Amino acid sequence: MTVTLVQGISIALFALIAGIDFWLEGFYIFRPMIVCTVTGFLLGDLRLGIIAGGLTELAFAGLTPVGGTQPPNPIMAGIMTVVIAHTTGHSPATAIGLSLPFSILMQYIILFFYSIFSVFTKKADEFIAKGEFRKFGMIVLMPTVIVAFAYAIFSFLSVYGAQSLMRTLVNSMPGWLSHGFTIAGGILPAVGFGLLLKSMLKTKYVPYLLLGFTAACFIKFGNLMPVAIIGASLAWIEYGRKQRENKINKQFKDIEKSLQNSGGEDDGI
Amino acid sequence: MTVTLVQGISIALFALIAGIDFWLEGFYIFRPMIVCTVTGFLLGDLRLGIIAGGLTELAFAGLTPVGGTQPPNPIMAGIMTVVIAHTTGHSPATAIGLSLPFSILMQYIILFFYSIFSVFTKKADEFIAKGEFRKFGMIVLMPTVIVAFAYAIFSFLSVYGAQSLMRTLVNSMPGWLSHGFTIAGGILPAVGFGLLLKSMLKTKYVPYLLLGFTAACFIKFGNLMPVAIIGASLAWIEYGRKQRENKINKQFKDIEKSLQNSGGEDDGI
Amino acid sequence: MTVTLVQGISIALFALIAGIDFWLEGFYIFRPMIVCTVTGFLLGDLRLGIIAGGLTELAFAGLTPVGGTQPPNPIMAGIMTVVIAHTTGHSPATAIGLSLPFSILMQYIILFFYSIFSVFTKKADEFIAKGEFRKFGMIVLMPTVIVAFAYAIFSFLSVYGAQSLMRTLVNSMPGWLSHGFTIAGGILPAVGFGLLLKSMLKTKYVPYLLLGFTAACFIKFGNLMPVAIIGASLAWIEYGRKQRENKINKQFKDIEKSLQNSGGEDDGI
Amino acid sequence: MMESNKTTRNKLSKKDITKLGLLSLFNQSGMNYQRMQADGWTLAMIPSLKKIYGEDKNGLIDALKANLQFINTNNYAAPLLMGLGASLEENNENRSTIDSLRVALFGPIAGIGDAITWFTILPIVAGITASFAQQGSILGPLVFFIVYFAMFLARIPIAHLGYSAGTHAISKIHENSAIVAHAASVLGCTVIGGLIATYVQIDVVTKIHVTASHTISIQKQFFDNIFPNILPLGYTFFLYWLLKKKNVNPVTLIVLTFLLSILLSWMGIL
Amino acid sequence: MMESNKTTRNKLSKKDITKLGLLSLFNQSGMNYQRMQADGWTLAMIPSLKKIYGEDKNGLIDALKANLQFINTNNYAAPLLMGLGASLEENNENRSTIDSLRVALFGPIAGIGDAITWFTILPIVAGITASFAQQGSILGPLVFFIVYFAMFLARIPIAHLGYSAGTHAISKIHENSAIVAHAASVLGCTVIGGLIATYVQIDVVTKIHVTASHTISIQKQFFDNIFPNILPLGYTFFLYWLLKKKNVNPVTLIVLTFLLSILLSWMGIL
Amino acid sequence: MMESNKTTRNKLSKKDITKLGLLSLFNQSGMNYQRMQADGWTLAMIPSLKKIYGEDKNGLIDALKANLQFINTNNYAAPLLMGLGASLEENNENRSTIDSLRVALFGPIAGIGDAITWFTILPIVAGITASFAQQGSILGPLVFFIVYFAMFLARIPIAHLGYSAGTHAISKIHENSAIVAHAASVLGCTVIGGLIATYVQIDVVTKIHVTASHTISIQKQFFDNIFPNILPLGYTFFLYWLLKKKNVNPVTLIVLTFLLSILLSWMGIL
Ligand SMILES: OC[C@H]1O[C@H](O)[C@@H](O)[C@@H](O)[C@@H]1O
Ligand SMILES: OC[C@H]1O[C@H](O)[C@@H](O)[C@@H](O)[C@@H]1O
Ligand SMILES: OC[C@H]1O[C@H](O)[C@@H](O)[C@@H](O)[C@@H]1O
Repeated sequence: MTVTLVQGISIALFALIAGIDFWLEGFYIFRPMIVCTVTGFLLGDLRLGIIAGGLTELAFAGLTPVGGTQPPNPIMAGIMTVVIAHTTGHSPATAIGLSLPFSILMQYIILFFYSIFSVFTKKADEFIAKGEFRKFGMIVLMPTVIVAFAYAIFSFLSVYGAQSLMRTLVNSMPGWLSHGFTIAGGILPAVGFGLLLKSMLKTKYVPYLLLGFTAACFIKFGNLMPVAIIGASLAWIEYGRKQRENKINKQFKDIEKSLQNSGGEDDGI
Repeated sequence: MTVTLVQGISIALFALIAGIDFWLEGFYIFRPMIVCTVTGFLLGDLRLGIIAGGLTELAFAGLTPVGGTQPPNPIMAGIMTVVIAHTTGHSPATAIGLSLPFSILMQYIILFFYSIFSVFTKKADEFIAKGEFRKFGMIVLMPTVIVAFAYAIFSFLSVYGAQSLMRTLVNSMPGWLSHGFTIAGGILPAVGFGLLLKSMLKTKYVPYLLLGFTAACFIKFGNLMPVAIIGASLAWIEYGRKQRENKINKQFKDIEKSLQNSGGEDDGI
Repeated sequence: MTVTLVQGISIALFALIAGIDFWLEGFYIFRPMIVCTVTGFLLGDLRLGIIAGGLTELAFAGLTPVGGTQPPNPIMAGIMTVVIAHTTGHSPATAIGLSLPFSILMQYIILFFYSIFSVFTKKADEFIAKGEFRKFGMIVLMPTVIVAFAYAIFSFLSVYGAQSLMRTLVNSMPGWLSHGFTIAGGILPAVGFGLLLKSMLKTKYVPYLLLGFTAACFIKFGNLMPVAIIGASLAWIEYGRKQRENKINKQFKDIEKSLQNSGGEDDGI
Repeated sequence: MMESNKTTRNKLSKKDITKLGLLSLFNQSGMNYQRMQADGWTLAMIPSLKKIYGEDKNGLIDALKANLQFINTNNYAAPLLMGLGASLEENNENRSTIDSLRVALFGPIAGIGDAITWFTILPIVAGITASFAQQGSILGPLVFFIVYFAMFLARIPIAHLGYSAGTHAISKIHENSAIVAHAASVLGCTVIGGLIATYVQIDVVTKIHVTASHTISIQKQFFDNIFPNILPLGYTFFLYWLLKKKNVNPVTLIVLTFLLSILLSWMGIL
Repeated sequence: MMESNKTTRNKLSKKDITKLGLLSLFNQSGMNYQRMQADGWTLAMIPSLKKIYGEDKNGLIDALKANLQFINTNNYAAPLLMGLGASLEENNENRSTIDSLRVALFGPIAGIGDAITWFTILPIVAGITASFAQQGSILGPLVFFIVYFAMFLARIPIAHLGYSAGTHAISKIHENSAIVAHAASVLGCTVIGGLIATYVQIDVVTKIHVTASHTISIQKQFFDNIFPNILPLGYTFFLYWLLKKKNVNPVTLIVLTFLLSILLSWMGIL
Repeated sequence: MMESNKTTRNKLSKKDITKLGLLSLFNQSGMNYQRMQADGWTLAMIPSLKKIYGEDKNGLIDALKANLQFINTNNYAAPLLMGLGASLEENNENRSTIDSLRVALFGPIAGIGDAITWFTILPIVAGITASFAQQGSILGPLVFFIVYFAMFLARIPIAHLGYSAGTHAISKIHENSAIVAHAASVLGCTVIGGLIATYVQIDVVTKIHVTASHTISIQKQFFDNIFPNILPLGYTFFLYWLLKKKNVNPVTLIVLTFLLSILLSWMGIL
């Protein structure tokens, strides 16, 4: 199936909005879960969009912009996964893999913006110093506008412009290659989880990881709520425990203080 | 099926005994588990009695007389559940609902007794003052006797006297109404559990509630022993932990004391 | 099936090696898991050996030589379980039971050795005093050599010498008797676990035992890894907790010390 | 000031305490709103006090009068307090010590007793035996009866415990009781969680007709997909909230539940 | 020394704080590598500061200049800090106190905020809604959207919290935040464990041909016999190790995973 | 007083310690009831001590004599103590310090070692590999062998650990050992609970004939209804009680189990 011009434009418009949202981290409609669903809807295949949304969301679960870094772009990944699956008939799992180049390219574009937007800061300082608040507001919002248009243009080119090239490329892939992409799509979440662990996992949390893993292995249920509830219960118990420990530590500190006072300057006697 | 005069009398006699037992909280044969079973046996349908016993016991699990309050009466609920199921052919779950008016009526009778039995106390004081211990004993036991007869009469009237009326009433119920009673019977335990939670649940116990709930949802087993064992294990671990915490708190207090002593009145030097 | 002379000798040779290993507690090839497998291999029935290895290993799991005691001998149990199952066609579970007399006999032989080997110590002292280290080495290794030959001889007699007697005996057993042995084989691990509990179980560990038991009852899986992982997670959490408790206890001790110092000899004032 | 009597007090035998434990059964025989269990309590104490005071009839009457004061405690805790009281009388403690101890203890001990007997043992025993009973097995009521017969017999050792505990142990009881109550709450809440999942039954029967041939079951495709038994849990918490925060009367909730059930049945939802 | 101004400072209304919370949306609008969120942050603060300083235009400009310093914090924590800052300005605290507090807090609070929002809420919401979505149910994106819409609205109460917290609460926030972060980590790690088991899929298709008719499946007869999902767990830990100890770039790992997948697909192993 | 020798002591190389770890294999070669492992222990120490004392043959003989005293410790703990002893000799510590340390440590360290090796590692490894073996898979004995071969090799790093630990670490070892033992017990008891459920098999075959056509299976309808594997748990606890409280000999229990099994088989109950 092909993407019509109208579809291409409407996707580009959505990319513009989602792009602003990602830039501001406002409503999280930039996450693949939403991006895929909307893209699917715009292409007339809502169900495909939703399913791809589930898969891609997980594949990107740990790929976060924490600390001002930039992960592979979730918007382009979401859009292109659905577009590729829709136009080439491949499964979403395979399509995730094929969408990645677009995602990484967009990541670099944003990184480039981060650097050049520094040029606005000098002007901003001046406007503030002069008390010209409206002009200050406009120059501060400028980066958002630029980013928005970048999303619109890049996604329009990717979705509409490159589609025949894309189709030829994808259709000429041998079986083992597309199977390889499918497999990669299934393994990809491991990268995200690895990243999550990198920032969360201390030695003392390993047992909880193992408990959650084991629970999920043996509780047969369609979603992760059971594991989340077990985790929440354990967290709750730990919360109470830590509070009591903190109280103990505070008591120790109080005692130490009064020990120092009574030992050092016993002027009351 | 109808209840014969002999059955009516024997149920009334059992109600008398169970009534005394509930008044004294002695052997817990006043709980629906036993009441239903015995009533079923007396009506010649032991199996029905046992099944109804299980259902009704749970529906009344949290309805306890704690703190001198009176819950809906478990004896009348037990008797009437079985009698109604037996005579009208409805399922025990529906019958629980229909037995409730009798149960609540008896609750109010007992509450009334609690109030008027205060009149005996003055006489009791006098007998003690005079050292007439036998007479004291009799007047103290008087309430028990009165209560016992109240149970016998009320249950005889409900079981034997009102049965044709009852049958007509029940049989004329439309389908959705009796289905409604069945549903209510299934939801009723929630009231009891809500009451139990009211007196037990503090924020810090919520995780245990959730763990028990989750465990019961996913462990497929005919009874609650697995959950009880998990709960007992957690309780056991907590017991040890609290003991150590208590020890720590005691140590803090000891230190505080010796701090105060040494700081305040250092008369040993 | 019969055991050939060559098989008898090769099993005896293996018993010699495994005997040394048990004496030194070196590579744990003396455990039934290995002994059964090797014996099965030597008899041309590897599969039987492996299966019997699993069963016998568990039956002997708690029967350890801790503290210099001697358990029923695992080597003879391993060898004879496989040999009996092989020659009489009984199941390994039954054969475990029938192998036990050999195992216990060997246990007593080792106990006897423990006693008489004391005679070497005097000579050993002399060699050291004179600085004759080579001779000292030889006399210290003497017990190992004696033990090794005892294993070889005892196992050869049991495996090859006594086999027709054994077969007659076993084949004349009535059904209930061999069924009884099978049952005993299934219950036997309880003895080992009882022994393990004797040395490990304190009141405070009972909840973990119960949790492990319950988990194994309801997690349907071919091995105990899930239980081991749950246990390891709990152990890990406890480890962290105990460390913090130790820290607290240390802080108390420090405070006590400084209290004693400041209270006892307040020479700074 | 009571020195004169001190020599006349008699000791109770083991048998006497056993009898006291059994007599504690009558603790609620004279129950009324004015002074709750006081009359039945005193009735149970008479034989022990008679023996202790022996010839000293005035002392006996004074002691009994003191016992006839308001009291309301858990029925399995009563023998504990009775045994304790008897030991104090025997040792000729101050009248006021004995009385104030009884008054100070009956409340807290009722709390612990209720937590253990009404809120932990009963739901667990009920939950487990009901699972037998619902299959029609006589094991259900049988086990139930045996447990509570044993509970009745437990009054004897409990009385002995109270008697031997004496005054010294009181602070100890108090200290450990908090821990025991904590552990009991952990067990109790876990089990209640299980009970909610198992015994509260709410099944939505409504189906949404997407197309002529395709229907979606609200229960199976929605609620069961989120979490099993989520409605029972939700409704129980709703009732809990009404009971705890809105102080609604339980009977009101029972009636509410019935009306709601009938309404939803009529509407074809449940 | 600033006594002269003290009387001129105006109080913010509840509505002002609500507006501040909503404006915090623009925190990242001017994002750049030089001073990160500083420009957007200042933009969001303008209306509040304008009102506070009223006629005192020089004071206002000074305050805004001070806000234009490097800052990079979690976007749901930003309204907290903004509210806090506003309350300090209102109370005419020292310029240096206000500035140093903002600098001291944005880092730690970013840590806690990231732990809760990026590392706990996101994976859980993603995991649960993805399980709906993968069955093609619109519930997936719907619930996802609702959660994050609520998260957006949460900026308002968070701003109020920061405003009412004032200076006093800061040590308190710091103290409790460690506990909250600990609990969040426990929850997060448990869920990630579950996610690994559920969403990372590695299935070895290789079969070993023992005899002509008898084959052994590596996956079913070997890996699944040891522990279910052992390969996903192993591979995730391998990546974790590369990320943590070898400081490998995530994009490198993505590429690596792809190359490996394609290679193993070509070899017929996966 | 030993100042004269101090200069003559030689240092051990890494290789020497590795050799010491391997030689610890001979720790039990001369086992006997009189002084247990003393002779084998000394045999293993000879090469190290020879090198340390070099020319000083009298010193060497004195040291060896001191080593020939009663000792009985866990075989994986032995290299730790040997390494420790070697480092002390090397540093020319007092004879009595060295000897008393060895005596003071071998007992406690045996306890920890036994808890970890005999009571935790063995049952877990046995339990897991047996589950493979019982399906006839060679993985069972193979994994078992590999684990214990690794355990043998672990003697080398253990010896190095003891050597580098020196005296200072002793209090540290003692402190942490209690925690390690505690954690090991938690793991061990959990696994043993699982082992009981999995590997002790008691199945009552008796059926009660209620009517001609209707029979009740004691196992399925009674025991399995109460709790799965309740008989194995009960019997194990019964044996535990006999072992712990009645000090019954294990061999007696084995014989008892056999007699009981045969009796119950004959009666048609099991
Ligand atoms: O780490 C703090 C902060 O850094 C950046 O500003 C953004 O990526 C935020 O999402 C993140 O919370
Ligand atoms: O609450 C204490 C106590 O109050 C009442 O006397 C009775 O309902 C008892 O069952 C209860 O234990
Ligand atoms: O108990 C310490 C120790 O005792 C004996 O020497 C042997 O059985 C060892 O296996 C054991 O570790």
